[in-house]
Amino acid sequence: MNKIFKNAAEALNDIHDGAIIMLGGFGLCGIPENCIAAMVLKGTKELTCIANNAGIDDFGIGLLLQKRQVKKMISSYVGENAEFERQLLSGELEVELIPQGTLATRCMAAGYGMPAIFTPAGVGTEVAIGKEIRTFNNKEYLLEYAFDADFAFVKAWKGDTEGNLIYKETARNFNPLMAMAGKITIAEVEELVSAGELDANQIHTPGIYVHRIFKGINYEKRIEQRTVRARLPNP
Amino acid sequence: MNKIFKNAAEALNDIHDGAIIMLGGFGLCGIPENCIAAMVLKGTKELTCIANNAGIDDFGIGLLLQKRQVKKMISSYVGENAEFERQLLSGELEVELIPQGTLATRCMAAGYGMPAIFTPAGVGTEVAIGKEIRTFNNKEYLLEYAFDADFAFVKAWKGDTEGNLIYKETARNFNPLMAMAGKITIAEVEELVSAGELDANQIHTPGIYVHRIFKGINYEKRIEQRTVRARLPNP
Amino acid sequence: MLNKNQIAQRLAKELKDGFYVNLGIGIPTLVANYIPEGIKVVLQSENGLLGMGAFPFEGEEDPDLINAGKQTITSVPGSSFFDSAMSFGMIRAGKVDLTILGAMEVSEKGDIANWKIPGKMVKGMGGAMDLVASAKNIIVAMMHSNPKGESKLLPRCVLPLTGIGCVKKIVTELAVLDVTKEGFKLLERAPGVSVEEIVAKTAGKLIIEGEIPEMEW
Amino acid sequence: MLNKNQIAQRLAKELKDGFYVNLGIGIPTLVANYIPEGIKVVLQSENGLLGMGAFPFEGEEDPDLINAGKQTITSVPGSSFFDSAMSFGMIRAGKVDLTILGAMEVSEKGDIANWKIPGKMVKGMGGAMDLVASAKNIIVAMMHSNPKGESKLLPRCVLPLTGIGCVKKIVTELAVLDVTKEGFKLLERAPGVSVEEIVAKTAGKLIIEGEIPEMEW
Repeated sequence: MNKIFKNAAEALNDIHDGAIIMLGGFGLCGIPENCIAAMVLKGTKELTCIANNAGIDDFGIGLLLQKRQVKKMISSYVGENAEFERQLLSGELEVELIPQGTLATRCMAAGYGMPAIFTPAGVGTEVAIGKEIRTFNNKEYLLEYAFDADFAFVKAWKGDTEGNLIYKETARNFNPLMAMAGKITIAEVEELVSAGELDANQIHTPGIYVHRIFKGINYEKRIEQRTVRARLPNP
Repeated sequence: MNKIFKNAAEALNDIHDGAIIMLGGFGLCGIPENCIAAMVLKGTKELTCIANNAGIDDFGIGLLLQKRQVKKMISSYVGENAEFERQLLSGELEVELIPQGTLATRCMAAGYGMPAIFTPAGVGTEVAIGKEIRTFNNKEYLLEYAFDADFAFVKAWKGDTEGNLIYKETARNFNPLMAMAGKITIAEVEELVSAGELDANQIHTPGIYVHRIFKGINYEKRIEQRTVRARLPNP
Repeated sequence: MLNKNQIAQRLAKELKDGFYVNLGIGIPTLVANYIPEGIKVVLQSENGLLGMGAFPFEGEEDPDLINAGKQTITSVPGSSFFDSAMSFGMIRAGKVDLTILGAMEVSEKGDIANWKIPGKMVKGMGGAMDLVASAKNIIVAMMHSNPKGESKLLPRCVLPLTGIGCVKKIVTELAVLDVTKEGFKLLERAPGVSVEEIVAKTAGKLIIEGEIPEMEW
Repeated sequence: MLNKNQIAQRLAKELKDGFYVNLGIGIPTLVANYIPEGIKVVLQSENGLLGMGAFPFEGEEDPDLINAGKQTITSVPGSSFFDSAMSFGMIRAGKVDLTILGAMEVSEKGDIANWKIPGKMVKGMGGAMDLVASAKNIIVAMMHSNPKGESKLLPRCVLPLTGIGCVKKIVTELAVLDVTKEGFKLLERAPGVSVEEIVAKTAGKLIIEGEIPEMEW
């Protein structure tokens, strides 16, 4: 059993046109930068991407959009980039917008072997159109189905040779959920260590969910909204 | 906002006869020893206890059974003790046996605001009697409801003044799930530290789920099945 | 008439000690600057953080630590990080005591519209639909009228809905209103603003009982 | 006829490199002692551990580290701990490659009964119903007959069921059998055991095609 791959190109070798892919991250935070770059090089097309956001013009999933590799986006919030908007308005790109909690929970459902879940998000709105509504304790819920993804690309802070993963701060976001949900889960990590070096009590994603792992390089970790406060001058 | 209580007696002060209580632990591992001892002293009666097991004759929930404080047990595996069996056969005690994964997931559902979940466990068995069955992708699932518990007693390894909890090894088990599920969650911990002393990246139960916390004392941590291997003699 | 910071200041009066609070983008974010003394609240950021702190000092930005508005932030002592399923789990389970968010329209039934303008580029609902469908206590912070001068407090929403029957209270530059079964109930008016002005600018059913006091904070 | 350790040894031949495996109480537990060389498997304990190791050395027992049988154990390097919902989540999602468990009865349709004897004290199903309903590959390890000498391989189960149509293979002290749509298909016989003896001791439909080889390991 060897889960270790040399790099993104090797780990993504068998991804086919038309694949359904999940990509971790929130905005540009915690995104699988190496996997995205390798996909751009590889040129795989007609992808369905499940990701909370669609990146910006020149980073993140925006890079795949630039190359017109994406057929459909399933996201909760998109459109931080002009190319996305152009493709959407011209009909080149399909977009399915779903509530963020629904997106997260449909990933978790897949990882936990639950075919569907109930959530109140979207009841009474256009999100509910065509969906089954059910009342529990006088509150209405929508029935939402688990995702079915061929691949999940996730980015972790640390990983070990067994595929165990630890994320950093809010870069965790959708990553552990998508790691559980992918039929084949590919993890890129900033630090790759031997089995036993991570604290078994503090693993965020157990290795059973991770099929391939590699040490990523050249992390840019671009910041979308740099907000700071001024330092008070020394007295 | 003060979540800190002096001890179990103080933290359990308002628990009433007839309450529905969740108790963390698997076997005798990770059980809320201090809370159980305080309940015995307090003598609260007619309890419904949701716990994976029912303890042994003279430890764990067995202590509450001895004092006939329990009206009903909801568990996956019981009967490691004679008093339990006596009360069950005499009709003094009601027992609802449910699959272990169903027990865990019904706790999680409560903590995640999901009114019900689907699981294949029990399909075709007596567990399915009277339950709604639904087919997804040619597989049958039972609809199981989220638990509704008045109190949850959980035991953690470390906790802080914000109610954040970290569990140790397999003493985690049902504790984080019940912590999320209780309307009022009471956590007992081996080590209680100030806010900021635990690694925010490594919290198992965020403090939002914990209403009361105290430092437990005199942990016995009894072992149910002591299994060991012999040391090889020195060469 | 209040400015945005004053609206935030009035909103801050709704905070109670021990509250877990989710603050939306815009005016709601400013509420964090006016937390009353002696009161402790914990801010939840739905991208996976309890215990959100202030913006970082310049040079200390951490790309792995952002809020739901994708801004660099800090975390306070006693904070915790978690995944998005747990984050929306605690929201759905009603563990977050108060949610304050902006809106484009609110109806007298408490419906809210704040995610989509037909004919314009649609960016998505993000976490707004989850928040409004789940939170037990939702306060809307917004201007009383839209840029065209039309009331945003309507008999029913015209824009696509984000959620139904969920808004409990509204704070605008003119007034504080409860959403009741009978309609918008005027509770307070901004300093120097007359009841007549509020009546004129509120399209939905407005209930006025007795003397309406000026806001205080 | 095999003894319990030999049954475990035969079962171990079903392991493949990289498998995640859940071993039930009894004979299945013994399989861990016979993992073939050059093969790496990771043992899952449904109380919240991936990477279960051997029993601890005397004096090194850790009450916070037990298996699903409540026995003190150790964990191997690269292991991970998690809660019971995630544990059964990975089981339900089919992430565990192989589950080996004991049974009181198995039917020719692959139904299994192993949790309850009417009239006797009922201890509960524990995680057995979750495991048999979810695992993609379930092998039963058991004696061919019960203590009364009655076959445990039946046309249909008499005891209350644990799960339906789930058992893929059975290893007993006499034989290895596949559960097929047509019934129990005899694959191997224990050294020195005749096909006739297996026929005599199997109450459910038994399929015998060609020469039946003796087991090897």
